[in-house]
Amino acid sequence: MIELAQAASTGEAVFFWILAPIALGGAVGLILARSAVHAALMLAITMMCLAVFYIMQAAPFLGFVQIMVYTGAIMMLFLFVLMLFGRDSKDSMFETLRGQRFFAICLGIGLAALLSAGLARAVSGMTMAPEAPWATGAQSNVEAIAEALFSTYLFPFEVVSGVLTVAAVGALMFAHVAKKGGHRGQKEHSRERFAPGVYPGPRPGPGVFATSDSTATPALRPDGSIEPASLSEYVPPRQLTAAETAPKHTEGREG
Amino acid sequence: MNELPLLSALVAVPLIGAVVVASIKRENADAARWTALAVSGVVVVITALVAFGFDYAAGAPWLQFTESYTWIEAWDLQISWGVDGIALLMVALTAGLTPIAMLASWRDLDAVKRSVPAFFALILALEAAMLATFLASNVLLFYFFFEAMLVPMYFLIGSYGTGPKKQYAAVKFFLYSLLGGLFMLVAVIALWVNNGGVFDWQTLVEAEPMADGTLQNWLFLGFFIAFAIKAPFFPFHTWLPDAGGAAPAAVAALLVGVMDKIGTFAILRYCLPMFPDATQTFAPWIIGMSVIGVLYAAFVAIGQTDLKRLVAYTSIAHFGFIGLGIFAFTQASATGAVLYMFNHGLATGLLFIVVGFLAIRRGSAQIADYGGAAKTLPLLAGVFLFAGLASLSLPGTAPFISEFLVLFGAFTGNEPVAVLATLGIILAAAYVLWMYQRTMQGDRNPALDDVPAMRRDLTLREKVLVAPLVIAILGFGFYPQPLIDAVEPAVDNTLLFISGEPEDLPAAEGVSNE
Amino acid sequence: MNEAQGLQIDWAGLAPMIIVFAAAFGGLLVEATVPRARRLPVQVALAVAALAAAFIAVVLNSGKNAAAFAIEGTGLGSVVLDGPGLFLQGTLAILAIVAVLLLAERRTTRGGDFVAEAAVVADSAADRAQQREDGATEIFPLTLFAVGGMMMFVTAGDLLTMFVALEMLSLPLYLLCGLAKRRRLISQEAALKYFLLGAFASAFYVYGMAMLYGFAGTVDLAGINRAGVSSGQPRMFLYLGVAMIAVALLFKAAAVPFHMWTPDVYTGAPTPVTALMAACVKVAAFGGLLRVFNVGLASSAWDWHLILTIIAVATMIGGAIFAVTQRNIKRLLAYSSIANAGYLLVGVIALGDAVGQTMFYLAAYGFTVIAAFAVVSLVRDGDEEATHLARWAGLGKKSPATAVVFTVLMLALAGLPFTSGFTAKFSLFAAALQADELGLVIVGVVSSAILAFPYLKVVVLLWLNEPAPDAPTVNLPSPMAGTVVAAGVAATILLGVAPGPLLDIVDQASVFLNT
Amino acid sequence: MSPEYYLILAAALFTIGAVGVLVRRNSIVVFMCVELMLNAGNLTLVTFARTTGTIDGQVMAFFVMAVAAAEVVVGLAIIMAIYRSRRTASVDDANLLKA
Amino acid sequence: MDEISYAPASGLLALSWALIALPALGAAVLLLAGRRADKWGHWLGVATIGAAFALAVGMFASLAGLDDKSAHLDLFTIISVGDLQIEASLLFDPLSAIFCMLITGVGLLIHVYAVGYMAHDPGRRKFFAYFNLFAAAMLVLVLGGNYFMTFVGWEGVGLASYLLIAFWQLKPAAATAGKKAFLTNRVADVGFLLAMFTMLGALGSLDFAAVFNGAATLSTGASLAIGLLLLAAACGKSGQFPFQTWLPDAMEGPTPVSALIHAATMVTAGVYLIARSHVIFSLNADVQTAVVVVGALTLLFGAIVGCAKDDIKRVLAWSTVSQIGYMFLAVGLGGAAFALGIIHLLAHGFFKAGLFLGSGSVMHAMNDQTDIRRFGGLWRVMPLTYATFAAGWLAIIGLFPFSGFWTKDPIIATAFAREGWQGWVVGGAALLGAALTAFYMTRLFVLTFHGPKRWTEDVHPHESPAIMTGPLVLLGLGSLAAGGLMASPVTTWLTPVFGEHHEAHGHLSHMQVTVATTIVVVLGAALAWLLFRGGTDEVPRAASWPVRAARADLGGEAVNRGVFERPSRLVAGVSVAVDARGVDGIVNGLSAAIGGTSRRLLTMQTGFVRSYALSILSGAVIVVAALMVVVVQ
Repeated sequence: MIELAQAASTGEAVFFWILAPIALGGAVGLILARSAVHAALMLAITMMCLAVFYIMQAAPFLGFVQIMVYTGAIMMLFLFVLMLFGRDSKDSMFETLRGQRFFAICLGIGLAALLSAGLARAVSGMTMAPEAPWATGAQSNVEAIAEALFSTYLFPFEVVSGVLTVAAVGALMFAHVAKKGGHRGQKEHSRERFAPGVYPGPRPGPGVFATSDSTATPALRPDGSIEPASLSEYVPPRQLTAAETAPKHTEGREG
Repeated sequence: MNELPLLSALVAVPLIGAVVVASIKRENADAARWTALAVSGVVVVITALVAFGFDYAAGAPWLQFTESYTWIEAWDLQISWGVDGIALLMVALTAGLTPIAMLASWRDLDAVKRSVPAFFALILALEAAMLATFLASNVLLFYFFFEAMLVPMYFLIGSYGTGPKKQYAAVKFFLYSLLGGLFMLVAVIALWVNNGGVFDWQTLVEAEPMADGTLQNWLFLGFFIAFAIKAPFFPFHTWLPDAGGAAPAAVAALLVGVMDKIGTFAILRYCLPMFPDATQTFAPWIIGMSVIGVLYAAFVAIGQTDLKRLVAYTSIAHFGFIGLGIFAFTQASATGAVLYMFNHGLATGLLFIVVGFLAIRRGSAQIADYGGAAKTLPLLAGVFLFAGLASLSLPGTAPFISEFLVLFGAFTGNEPVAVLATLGIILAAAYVLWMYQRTMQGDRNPALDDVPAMRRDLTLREKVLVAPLVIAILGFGFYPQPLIDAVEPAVDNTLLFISGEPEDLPAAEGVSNE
Repeated sequence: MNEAQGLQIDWAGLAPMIIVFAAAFGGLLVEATVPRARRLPVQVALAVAALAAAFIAVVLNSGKNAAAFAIEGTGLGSVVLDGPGLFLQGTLAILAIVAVLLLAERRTTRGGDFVAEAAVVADSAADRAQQREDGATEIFPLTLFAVGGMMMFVTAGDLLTMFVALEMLSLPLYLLCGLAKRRRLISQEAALKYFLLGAFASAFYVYGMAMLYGFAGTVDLAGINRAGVSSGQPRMFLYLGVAMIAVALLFKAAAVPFHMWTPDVYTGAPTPVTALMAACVKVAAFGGLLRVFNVGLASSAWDWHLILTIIAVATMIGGAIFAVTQRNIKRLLAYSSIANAGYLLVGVIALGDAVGQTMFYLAAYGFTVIAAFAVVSLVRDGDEEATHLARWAGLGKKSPATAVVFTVLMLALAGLPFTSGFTAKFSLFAAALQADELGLVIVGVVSSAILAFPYLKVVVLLWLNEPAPDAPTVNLPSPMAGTVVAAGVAATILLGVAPGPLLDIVDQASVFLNT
Repeated sequence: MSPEYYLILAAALFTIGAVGVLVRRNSIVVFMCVELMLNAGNLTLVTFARTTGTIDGQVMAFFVMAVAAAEVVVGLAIIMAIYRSRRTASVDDANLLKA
Repeated sequence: MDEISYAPASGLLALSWALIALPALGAAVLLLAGRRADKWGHWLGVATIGAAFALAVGMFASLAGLDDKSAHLDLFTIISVGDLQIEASLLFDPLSAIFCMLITGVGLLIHVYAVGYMAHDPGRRKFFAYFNLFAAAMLVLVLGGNYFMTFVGWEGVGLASYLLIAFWQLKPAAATAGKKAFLTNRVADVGFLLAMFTMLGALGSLDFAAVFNGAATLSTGASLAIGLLLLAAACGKSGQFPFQTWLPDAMEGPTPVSALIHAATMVTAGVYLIARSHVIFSLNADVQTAVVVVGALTLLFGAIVGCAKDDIKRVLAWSTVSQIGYMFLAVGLGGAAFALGIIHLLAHGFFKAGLFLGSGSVMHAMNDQTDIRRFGGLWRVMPLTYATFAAGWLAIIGLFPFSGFWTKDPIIATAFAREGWQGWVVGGAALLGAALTAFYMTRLFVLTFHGPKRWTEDVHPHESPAIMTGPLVLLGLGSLAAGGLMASPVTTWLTPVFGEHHEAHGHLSHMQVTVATTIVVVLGAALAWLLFRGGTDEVPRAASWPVRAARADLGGEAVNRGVFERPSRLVAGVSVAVDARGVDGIVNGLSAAIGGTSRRLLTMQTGFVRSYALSILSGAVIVVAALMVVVVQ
């Protein structure tokens, strides 16, 4: 029994030391990847590693849920939305908030130092409980979870349904546009498009030839002047600095 | 004892009156004026009843006409009223000055196009709150009204005031007083927490003095700062010239005449009996502050260019005398201080009202806008001079008696201080006479001839409202003994705590309308 | 099977929450079945009825002091119905009724403050078209979900239940924030900020919960408290857990330095939602804080006392100082709510001595602030709220009644006597002094004095300034918002003049179970 | 295999996630960083379930996953709505509201 | 020393309150009746003062019939606080009787005179009201049975004096003079107040009897303090050095005011006070010396300045300063000289009133001009005025057998009687003063009435109406005769007050002094006659430094400006600045600081959600760190 545990432990250690760097690498990749899609994939890698860790720690149920729900459903949802936004969109790595990155890194180091120092100090005094039945295999892991879920945590469990419902309602409200009036065919659309007073061509996209793709940044005409049609009625335009209005290479195409 | 709840009526009548007057339509300005005046008249009558029923004997209960009603049981808070001689004087002053202030601003609002009913309702509300602070025999109840009165006064200054700085003045007044009040609140809470959850003044006073000297000192400071700001004592005074300069003159008369007295009244009522040791610890400092205040404020007053601000500074100087009187701890000085509170209300009230007459005629309170005004306004000038003379404590006017007592009392305790303070008398003469000279005497300011109102001497209304003050100032100037008889027992009782013999207090009156 | 395991369910005890959640689901059904034109009255009636019923249920439960949902014999449970829990549930129900009425207001601006279809691109032709339409009625079920979550939050007996409740109350609010009809970009921005930062804070919560679990072996608050006295696990877990949980809860409570979302979200959200947040979320957040610190972390009070004191001081002073220069009434109220969070934190720090007084403060503040935001929603430039203070100048001349009401509310917030603001501050500070927190009380007093300035500035504007020729109008009568204002002002004055009954109630209801 | 390494790893992930929230501008990536923090919490929970020998940690992790799913839906809905109005997913551009 | 006690008043003497009430009533009626009283108001004023005079005479007679020569009347209690008892009490004794007669008698004459003098002034009614007010206050002063009452009257006359000096208040000079008089007196009155406090503190009472009886128990310090403080008060009221500057300025008031208040009565209140407090002053030799020094100094000071003045009323005013100096000298010398002071006071009351009224008559004739350089040769045009003025002139320079001779010579003699070198110094000063008096009075007399006419073109001098000349004649007669007639009876009359004293013998015998005085007076007068018989320059010529100094009031005004006025204004200016920038600056600065902090801190509210997250994370790190610090401890 002890040997078995030892062996298991050894195996666990091997897996841990292989996967932990990968998980960390995924996490670091998440915050370094310029493409949002790459970031999402990096996160997926980390989550997969975590799933393995769950399984290794006698939580097979959670491990599979992690793969199916988290990596499978949630990450796909992220990717789906990213695709809606356009796969090409890349984050600028240029930090606009003064000192933000510096303080973020300082705080990150500080938090990491505090946490690791604290945990390192703590784990030495940590006592391990005897292996629980669901860990030794005496009881099914799912059964144990189910028992807790449907007794102690029954009420919150039921309430989670409400949470999910709210999510559904929210998605519906923010994404669904009801159709109004009857069916409008091509004829109606083109009439509308060429009606007097309507600009028939495509509107300039916001942020064309600009450093930012915000609505607040007006589009520039080839001569550098502001395209009035790109000005929003509600968002006050950002004052452009001379450096910003000057022609420059587009990000991502340099070199 | 009297069965009628007279003291409750004293608070309730103006309060209800305020609501009634406030509900009068803006167009019926006259109805509002007369209703308000009538209400304040009723208050005068009730005050007279209280004054006649009051037992002036030396051994009489400290607080009389006591009433008590449970209010918030969770805090053991009662609405309890009671009046001693000092409070009686203050109540009389309030009741008397309010109708006069109303009459003084009878038509002043016609020019500024502000709601007349609101103005008179605010004055009545102010009266109710001020009366309540004098009558409350419960520390928290006192605090309630102490803070609540800021609201009507704030609007009276900010909304009905004059000059470009009225908003600044109103806000400054409010915040400054509020800050002081909050310090007091902390002290009140701490007192409550440390004294077994009692707010009742009588109980607190009769309790053994606090053993913890440090705590007592802090509590004293909490109360005292609130009162020193209210009074105001140097160096917490700078709100007063702004407020007094901006407020309509009649309101300024109430502000300086009555409201500021709450500060000194409360020092006598609360600080001395509840924190006798701390009072003695801080007395030298406060006396020093008072004397500096007397001289300093007088000098600042000499340098003022605005009549209302000048009068405000004279009040600060006078409050220095009151502070000196209280903290000299002699019978004469403390009695004098209380008389000073009353007499100063009469004299400075009159002075403010007369300045108001001038300001409303001329449309300005700047001294430079006057000069030789006595030529066309002989009677007004005469009353102005009279008020000024009363303010500089000329013998024969009531303030002299109080100043005499204060200085004498202080002199027996601390000669150099009294000598310094006595120099304030000279300065008082300087600022009063110079003010009079620059406005009323000398070469006539040609601009005055362009102002038709400057040719209208005192009207009948103005004469009627000025007369009682003049008579009172002269009457109490020659025969102040009734006032002294009223306040002396209460002053003696208060001083017993300082001398450390509170067991000699007269027994509390057992009657209460529970 | 449940019975076999000794699961005890006190249905009556759970009834308030069940009623509210059921009504929320019912509301969604209404959306699906009732024609659009008739949805509003049905939804409002349903919501008000459910909340009223919940309140009655709470009243019937009063005096209960047990876990409503518990494992037999342990006395532990995920829902604990003790004095504070019941009181706060009742308070939430009442405040929520008032807030729902404000949400239902559709007279001040045509169709109400809420957008009909949030999915329509802001600023597009379709968006302009829908500005004349009635707003969405899904807001009512969402509100009910949120309120249900709050009621659950204040009675949660363990950290997990609390977490679920936290999400239950937060998610609908994130959505509600983004539903303003006017200035939708700002509204959406508020929703985004609130959401991102809220999720960020949730992550801290989860991590902290994990740490406390690692420390105590349970997330039951009573269990954590016991472990605080005798646990085999290193205390470092406890501290890390306390720290992380505190971050999350203080975020919801809007304490400095976790407050920065507050002004932006309060400003951007539709005003009725702001009112809901300012009143109800404050109650819920502090209900949770009170319970966590009084029940779960009481045994480690010495450890967290210092840092919570620092945060309370920063919050009181910071909130007041920030408020001084505000020019926008909603931002001003937001910063004022931050300062008030500081005062409430004093109550939390004072622990057992101040539980009842903190709850009283919550109730008093809730009513006042909800009425204040109701007034804000009434003062309009055309169809938009006139939130810039300069636009409020001279309101006392144009609409004296509104100005009087708002003045009373401002004075109450400033803590003047005869208003609930004074009663609340007095009892809270008295309790804090009882707990020897003199320093905090003095800071609180100084903060109150500073904070009085912005309130007074508003009063100055209302009464002492001349109105601009194009001054905003006050849309009256509007029965719903009018009722809200009336209720809020009535409570403000009533609690100031006759606080006795409520003080008695909080006094009786101030003891947590399992402490 | 001592569980302490899991805890340290979780702490590292948590920190990385927190820093990511601070430095990334794309709102979806920011949100993903929050998810990373939640995952770190979950790993801690599972690890502590093992050390304390109670199942509650696993149950809680399960709850967190479920709730996180709902949160993701809500969050993405809000981000979508903003993107459609402003054509940007950058959190920095949402700064109409400020002092 | 005998126990001093005052018998209760009875009979007519119990009406002493009416003495005050009559003029007070007159004043009240005149002030309250308003313009309705314009027609008859002045006669009411005259009538009340006349009635008071009659009453005073009657009371004088009653008092003469009493054995103990005093009548004490308690009216009511003013202040009773604990041990402190202050009664409104009146004391009618020989000293107050003399003053009452003087005040009401001379007052009546001047009232009558003023009826004519003020006939064309629109404010005549008010003038008479103030006049009556003055009389009432002055009577309170002299009748007061304790220092408190005296002080009330003391301040009351100060007020009346202020009102009357500034009667033509639209003239800036008048207004300023009034204010100056009041302020200067106020400064001195602090001494009175402090003296009362000291008495109260040491003796517990302000009653004359109690104070005088207890005076022996006073410590040296206390008696010195009380004496000096009272002296300060007396100097202020009587225009003695160093408070002399207000008195000449007071001539801005109407001439009857100068005559009654600033010559005959009020300014002698200082002498009254010292005489009344003779018990205290006699206790302490240092105090006496102080009084003597003040008196001697002032009599020279006034005389010197008087020589250099060209304004008829100012010369008389400085002469008053100088003459009161003699009285101070007298009461300072103590003993028998107390009575001498009072006698000189009485005589001075007559002749100075006459002189002033005469000058008023001249001014009346000369269109209110006062510059003696523009007079001359008036004796022909206004013979009555001339004659009465001449009587006054003779009286004041003290030639045998006129008033001044009988009253001033004994003072000079007593001054020489002072022991040691002091006698020589003081006596010499008094003698020199007599010479100077003769010089400046003769100068005044000659320049006004004799010599060539130096009138401006628009004046047409004429004699004044009978209502003015009548009182002049009476006063003139009084001036000539009073001294001689009164000297001895008054001394006897005052014996109950001051006690018996034997004349002291000093360095020079009385006879020697008389001779010396007569010589110097004649010399002084002759010198003036010679110098000014032919008139004088109409524009002052450049003169040597003593003359320049005398013209500049010997620097008194400069000292006033430099030591009091300018520093006060400076302090006032500094205080205003300190109040605005310092005390209020702290208040405003605090609020500004809060606002500034607010604005600065709000820049953290950038609107960027990542900044907010940064804030949250930093908060979290702080919280974690703080909790871990606890652990490490």
